[in-house]
Amino acid sequence: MADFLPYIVAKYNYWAALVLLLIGLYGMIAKNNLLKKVIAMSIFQSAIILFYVSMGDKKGSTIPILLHGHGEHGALAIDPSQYANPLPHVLMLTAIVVGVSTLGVALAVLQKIHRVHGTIEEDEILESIEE
Amino acid sequence: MFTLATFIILAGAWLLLSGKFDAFHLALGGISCLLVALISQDLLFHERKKGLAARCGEAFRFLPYSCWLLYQIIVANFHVIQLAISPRLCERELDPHIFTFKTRLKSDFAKFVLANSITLTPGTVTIRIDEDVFHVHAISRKAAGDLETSETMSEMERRVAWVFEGRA
Amino acid sequence: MLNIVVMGLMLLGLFFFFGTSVGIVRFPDFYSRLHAAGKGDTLSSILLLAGLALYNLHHLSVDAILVSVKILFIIVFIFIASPTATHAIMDAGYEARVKHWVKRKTPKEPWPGEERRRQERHP
Amino acid sequence: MEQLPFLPATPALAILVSLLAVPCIYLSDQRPNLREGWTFAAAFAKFFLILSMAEWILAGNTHTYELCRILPGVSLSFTVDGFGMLFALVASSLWIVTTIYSIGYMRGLNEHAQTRFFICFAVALSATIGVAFAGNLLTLYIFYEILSLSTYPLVTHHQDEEARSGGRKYLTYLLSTSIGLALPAMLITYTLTGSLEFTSMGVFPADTAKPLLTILLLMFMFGFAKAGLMPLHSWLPGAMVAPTPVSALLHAVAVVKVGVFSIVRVLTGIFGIDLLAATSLNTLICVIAAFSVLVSSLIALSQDNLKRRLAFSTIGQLSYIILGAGLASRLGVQGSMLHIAMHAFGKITLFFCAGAIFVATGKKYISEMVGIGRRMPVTMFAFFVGSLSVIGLPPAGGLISKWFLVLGAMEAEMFWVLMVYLASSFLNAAYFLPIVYRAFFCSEEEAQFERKVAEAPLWCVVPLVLTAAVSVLFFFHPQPFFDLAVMAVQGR
Amino acid sequence: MNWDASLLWQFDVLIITMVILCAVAALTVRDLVSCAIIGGAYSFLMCLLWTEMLAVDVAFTEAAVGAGVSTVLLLGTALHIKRKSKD
Amino acid sequence: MHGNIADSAMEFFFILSGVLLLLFMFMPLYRAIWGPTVIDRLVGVNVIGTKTTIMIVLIGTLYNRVDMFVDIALTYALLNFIASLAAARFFQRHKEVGLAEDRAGGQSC
Amino acid sequence: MTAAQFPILILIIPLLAAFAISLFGGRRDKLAYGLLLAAMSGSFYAALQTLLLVLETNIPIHYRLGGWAPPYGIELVIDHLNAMVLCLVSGCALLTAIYSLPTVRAEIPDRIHHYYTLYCLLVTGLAGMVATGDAFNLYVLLEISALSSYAMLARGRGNAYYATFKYIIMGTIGACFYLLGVGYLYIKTGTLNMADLFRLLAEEEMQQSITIRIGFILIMIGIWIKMAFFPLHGWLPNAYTRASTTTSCLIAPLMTKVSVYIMLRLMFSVFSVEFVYGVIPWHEQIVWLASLAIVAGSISALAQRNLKKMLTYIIVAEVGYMVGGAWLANESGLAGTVYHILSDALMTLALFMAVGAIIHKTGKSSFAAMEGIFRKMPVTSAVFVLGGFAIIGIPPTCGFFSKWYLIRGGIETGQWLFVGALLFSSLINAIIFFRLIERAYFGDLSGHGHGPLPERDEAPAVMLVPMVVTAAALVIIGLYTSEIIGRIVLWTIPAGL
Amino acid sequence: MKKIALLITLAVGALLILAAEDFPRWGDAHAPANDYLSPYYIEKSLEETAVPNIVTAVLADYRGYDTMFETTVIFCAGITVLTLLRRTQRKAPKAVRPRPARQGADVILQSASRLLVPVMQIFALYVLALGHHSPGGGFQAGVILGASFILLALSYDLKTMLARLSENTLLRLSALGVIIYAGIGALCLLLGDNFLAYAALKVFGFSEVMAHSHGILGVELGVAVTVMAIMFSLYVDLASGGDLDEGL
Repeated sequence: MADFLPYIVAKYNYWAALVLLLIGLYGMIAKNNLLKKVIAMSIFQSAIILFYVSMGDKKGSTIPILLHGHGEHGALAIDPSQYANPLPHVLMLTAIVVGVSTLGVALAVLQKIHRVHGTIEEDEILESIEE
Repeated sequence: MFTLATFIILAGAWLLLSGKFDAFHLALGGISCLLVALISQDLLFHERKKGLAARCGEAFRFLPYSCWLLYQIIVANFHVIQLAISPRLCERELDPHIFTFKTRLKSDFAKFVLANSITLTPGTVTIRIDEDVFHVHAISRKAAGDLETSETMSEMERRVAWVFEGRA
Repeated sequence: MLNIVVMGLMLLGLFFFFGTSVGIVRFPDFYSRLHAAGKGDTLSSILLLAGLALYNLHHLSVDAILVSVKILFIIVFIFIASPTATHAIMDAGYEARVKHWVKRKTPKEPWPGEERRRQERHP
Repeated sequence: MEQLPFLPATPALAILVSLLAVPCIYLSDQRPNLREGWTFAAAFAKFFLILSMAEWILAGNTHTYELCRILPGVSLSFTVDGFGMLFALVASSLWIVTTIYSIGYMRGLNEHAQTRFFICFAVALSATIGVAFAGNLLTLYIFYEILSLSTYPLVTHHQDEEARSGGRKYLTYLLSTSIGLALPAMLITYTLTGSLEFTSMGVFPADTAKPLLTILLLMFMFGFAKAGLMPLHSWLPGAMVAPTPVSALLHAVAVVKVGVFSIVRVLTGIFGIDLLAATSLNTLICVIAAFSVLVSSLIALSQDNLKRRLAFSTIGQLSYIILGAGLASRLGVQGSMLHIAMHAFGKITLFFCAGAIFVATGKKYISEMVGIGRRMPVTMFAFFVGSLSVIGLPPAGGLISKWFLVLGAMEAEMFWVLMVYLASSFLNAAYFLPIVYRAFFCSEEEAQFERKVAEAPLWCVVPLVLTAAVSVLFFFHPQPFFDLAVMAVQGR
Repeated sequence: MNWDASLLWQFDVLIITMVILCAVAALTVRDLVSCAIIGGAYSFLMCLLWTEMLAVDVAFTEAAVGAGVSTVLLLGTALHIKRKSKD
Repeated sequence: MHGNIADSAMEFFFILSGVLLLLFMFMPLYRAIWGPTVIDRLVGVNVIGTKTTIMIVLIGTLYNRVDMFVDIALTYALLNFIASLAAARFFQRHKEVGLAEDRAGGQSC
Repeated sequence: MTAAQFPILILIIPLLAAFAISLFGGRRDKLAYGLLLAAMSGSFYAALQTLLLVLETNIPIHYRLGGWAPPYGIELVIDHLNAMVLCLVSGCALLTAIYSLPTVRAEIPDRIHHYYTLYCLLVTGLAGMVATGDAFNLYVLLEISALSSYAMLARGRGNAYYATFKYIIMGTIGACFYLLGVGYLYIKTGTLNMADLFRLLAEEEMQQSITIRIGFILIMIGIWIKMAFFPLHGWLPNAYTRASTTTSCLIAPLMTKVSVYIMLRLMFSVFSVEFVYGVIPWHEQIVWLASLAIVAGSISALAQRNLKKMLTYIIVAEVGYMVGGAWLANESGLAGTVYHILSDALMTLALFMAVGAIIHKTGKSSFAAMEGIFRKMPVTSAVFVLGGFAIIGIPPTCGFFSKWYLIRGGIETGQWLFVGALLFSSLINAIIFFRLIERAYFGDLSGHGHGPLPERDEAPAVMLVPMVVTAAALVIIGLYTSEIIGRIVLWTIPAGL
Repeated sequence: MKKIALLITLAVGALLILAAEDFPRWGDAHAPANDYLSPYYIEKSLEETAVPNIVTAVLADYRGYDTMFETTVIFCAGITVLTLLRRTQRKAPKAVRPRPARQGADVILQSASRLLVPVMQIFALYVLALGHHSPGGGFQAGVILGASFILLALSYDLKTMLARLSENTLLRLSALGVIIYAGIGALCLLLGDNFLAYAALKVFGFSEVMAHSHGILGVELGVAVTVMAIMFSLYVDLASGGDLDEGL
């Protein structure tokens, strides 16, 4: 138990991402309403973004924008451990953009579904398809 | 003309925002401001009847008004907080209701300022403006104050009128 | 000294925010909640931001001043946007004829939408 | 393995020549004479190409031509040896005859889709020669599959429900066995040995586990279901719905013979006679084949439809060939090779006769053919010769091959096989001779035919006379085929 | 036990709690418009979390997208569909 | 990161006020999640949005890089009310805010 | 610009063409079509040149984007496998592009230029996925191809929307799983470059790391969802069935095949042979699953009465072939998988094109459409037959040879279940196709209810030419199997297998 | 279904929990993720690209290829939504009932947005231009610009807004943005360097470092234009259901 507690606590960022991920996954599979699925999809994606972002965090560092005052061309040595890891941020910017795009497309398809079937409940759509 | 004014205002905003005064960034700023001024020149100065000088006057008169407004806000806020925190007071004074009054302000912008001021002043919120009629929701009789009671112009409206129409 | 002013401003802001929050929870209907939200929120934001802007000035430099000015910008925008949003929400509620809490002891004059709605509910 | 003194690509050309005829035939769709001219041209060209190699082969050589590497380690290659040459000669010569016959048959019955018929025929013959000259198992398999597919439209030619279901059955049996059994067997062989070449020693190392060999053997034997071994035979009678030239092709020349040819090739070239004998797997082969021989003969006795009776007879005769190879003795293998040729000529004669009867009278059933010999004496005489050949009586070629089979059985000291041969010959006689008897020797009153019924068109009669004659000829002069068979056994 | 990996772990814990509450609420509320609105709150809080984890650019993007676009898109879609959800 | 005692005291104060802000945020959050009508939720979310702006500046101060964080806060201040506005527009078309059903939904979570 | 720039041209030409089409294509359909053709030809030419370059030197081409050295910047890596798949992608895209005009005009009433824009983007995405040497870049391109395929699928006949929506959900789950897996790798190694990952993951410590294993599992699950591997295939049939003709001709052959390629790529250029087959001890089970996929896909295909739906289930089965082959853990199986990527893409293309032409002319997609189609459309039905033969695995079409290698692989490892499943599905395919061929060629003539024989009404030449080319390719590639295997496929077999 | 979903979720959860123990400590500066590639970026980005914002430098230069496709993703989404929703025949019944017309009712909103929109736009451009030095960049700028148009469309109505910025303009702008991006890349190609290698831009008289810096700026501009156009076009299409007459 003494080992267990730090194990739980020290990675709370990871647990948070995990919980959100699972909520999103569950929602995407289990929810009957298609808009709910879309929202669950956003949650799922943001959980992954959270995971990446927390990966790039460094204790005692600052944001990955170099402090001014080095002169234009960085005459002073820059201590890498002083800045957070920029790479996950870059990746996640892309992931957010992809998320928004997917959201837009999913919503457009959703509207089309509603136009055709008159509903966005999955079971009702399935019924109307079978008829 | 108005585009130029817009440009100048925007340029001011740009300078404050960017905080970089080397040629490259200034040039970028110039281009940006020009662009926005061209896109949105009809937005910032919607009503073209008034001249620029009048506008400047308004801006100067607006400063004391905003100080007064801040004071009003703080005073009135205490009232709402009291209502929120003390159950007894809440029981006694809380009396939401809606009332209407007719404004004499002419320009849209003045109406907007008045409406926002009313909203900012705690206890009253502008619901809508139908032509000249303000629909206001007040949380208590006290909060409604002279907006509801005054026959001609409430104090706030008078001050707004002073700012925008130069009347006392 | 500066720090104390900052602390004062921020504490005041926190206090207002607390009041706002309590109001949001406690007030009986949506209109009055919106009152709490619209005002307390704006004021507390202004106070808190003002505190932070001031604190930022304590290493005085051009950059710091510019940053404080930016925070002032934020204040201005909140000043414009918050009441507008409040108004928009209130208007929406009014348009949607959200039920309006009326003090039971002293029935006042019906509010404009009341009559119409009653007719719709009980034709 | 020297090269042919002229044109090394001759085997490939022999295969290609009928494929080249396909577009020509297709394009002369509207002009029947030209179309059949092309077919003839192709048939003769093919025959002479093959014949041109015959001498070289008879001189004791084999010729190998590698067309391309189809997979690393396995190439598309053609080997001409005695066995292949024997089979190719039979097939290509019979194509000429069959073409003549089918012109008469198709025109006589005014069949539809004749162009398709001739195209498919040409492709099927290509594939047959391909199988005959296949230098390795993969090449053989490829042509085997092409043959299955190209004969399918022939079986379904009539396009009515019966033909379609016959065609379905045909394909189901052939494809499912070839894909489901032969292909994996081939792959297992390749995986085990790394080679698919036919060699007289076989490709399997001597220490291969016997159960594995047994399984492989069974897979190969039943995988080439064209041979019609007994549990997998029922496509053959089903395929009788096809027009008679097709049946002749199916049952005498191309299809079924390709089946047995493949099996014999696998037994001799992949397993190797010595290995079979050493592991006494040949007994297994013999048992299966013998069972097939006897049962099919018995069934044939009870068939009234002439073509079905011929079909069951074919099943039995094919099993003879496998039985001969399964004896794992040199004479036995020689006999089975010869029997491929002899039976081909005999059986095709019989089929031609059946077809001629159908063209002339429209009769299919034996019970309706009483007294037909008086109306169609030439046909029925050819029929008689054909039956003699199939039964194995002089003066027809069938005797020669059966003789070698019997010798082989004795050489292998498997006397029960001898008994099987004898018993089945009696059965053969029992189901063929009554037809002949009733055709000629019934009383005038019993005859069921009108006076006006006469011989079938000349296009039909000439071929069957030809094949019957050849059958007889082989009895007196079997030497070329005999030499080829001897070389096939020894040369490798 | 040195488990305050982040400088502001206190913030973290509170924000994470709220984020998870929002996520659950967004998926359980039956009114789809409410869904969209709670989704907005979710994105605000998420942005806060990222700011706090030093990912300013990510937070910036999320701020712009979450506040300016995605909620509006959801609401715009809600205009064209039935508002009530079964679950 | 911070040198003198006054600074660390301020840091503590800022952290404390941040924590308090976040704690108080639970109340609007309560409205946002359980709030009986949609508009109540909107009110809650609006407040959360404003406070997020402040939190961002606060975090910036704590990290000593306000100049970088203030842009985000500015964005928030500018964009925050678009969502409220959109929702308000929404209710101008769809007159009901879904009182009855919504309450059931609220209880389910 | 020198020859070294060809790899990027494969991607850039369709990308720029997409924008050009969206800008200028609105005025005239023909212009959009012309731009599309030009772009696809350019891309194909570049791909061909790249392939030749690779074949000439036999060393992979590394193209540094932005001029940055690999672990820091993104690079394109073109080796034998890549180059082949790139040729395949751009070749199929070119053929489909030529083929597209009549059906697109008939099925997509308005804004054809937008459709073509999406077409170009999809091709860009697929080619980019194939060419990239960076694990995260792969994700971005995956999303491009996914988004454009959502759009193209949704513009199908009838209501494709629900099927598309399901595809969006599944696709997003797949992509996110992939992303998460890449995150797991990144957290342990700190790099995203595939070659670099390969180097780092070879270390003993990494091989034992549970994070890496779980990352691998996540990536695989993600890709399997994308390629519709058996238990995760639910989205595919409906989505593809309802798609418009050109869409299905483009997506059906390429999408799953590129996913399979990516699986191979990740298995062997990011992880190693030892890791994939040694550390993760499940390859046998995966082969069983693949066998199940094959059987289930074939049986479902047998049960269909709609031509396109039947083909989609065949795709599901074919995916089982390839996944199974890849996990057989031997050279033959892997060679079979690689070769099957090529042959399956071509045969699916041929079949979808033929079916598309039939639907275009008859308006029906049920089996009834095939009745007597040979008289009506001889060339089309010939192409259909050839494609069917390839799927069944009849020599000398290329389908036979890929199956040959796959079965050999199964025999070598003793995976008899897989061998059985392959043979079983060949038989089922034979039944399926001969059932259709019978209808097409040997429709019942015994004469009940048949009017006069249908007139010859062949699809336009624009559609016929690509069809015939594809069908010819099936045979030609079959005949050149040895060349392809020896010069391309065997190069792709990783060392240590 | 729910049970299956729960099962799948739990299985995935278990899988992910398994890995947790193996992770490096959170915030560990010497975790491989933080120790391998990122120091290079942190140390070299200023030197090689003159961009203090490392995220921007990596985004638009080191991994510029990613970002190009990210922009393409956005473009693709815009085209997708447009092609799915937008109707050509206006005969179809209206998807949205018209908003009740209330004369002068929107004074407050309109005045507020008139005040805010220009500021938002200039702020967006500031974010774009100063993306090198502070957080932000093309994407954020684009979204804010798009949001400003959305705000206008909300407070006035869609038709008014589309009169200012028509749907065809939007489409052209969105393609233009990506063309700017890919065009800069292709320009580098034409100038004889690799695709997107901004160093080739030094022929215009910059130093190599500044060539990178300006290349990044140009690229970000392209991103902003596309994102702006697409964000607004997404709103237009989704809110009006493709009719382009009645929005939210």
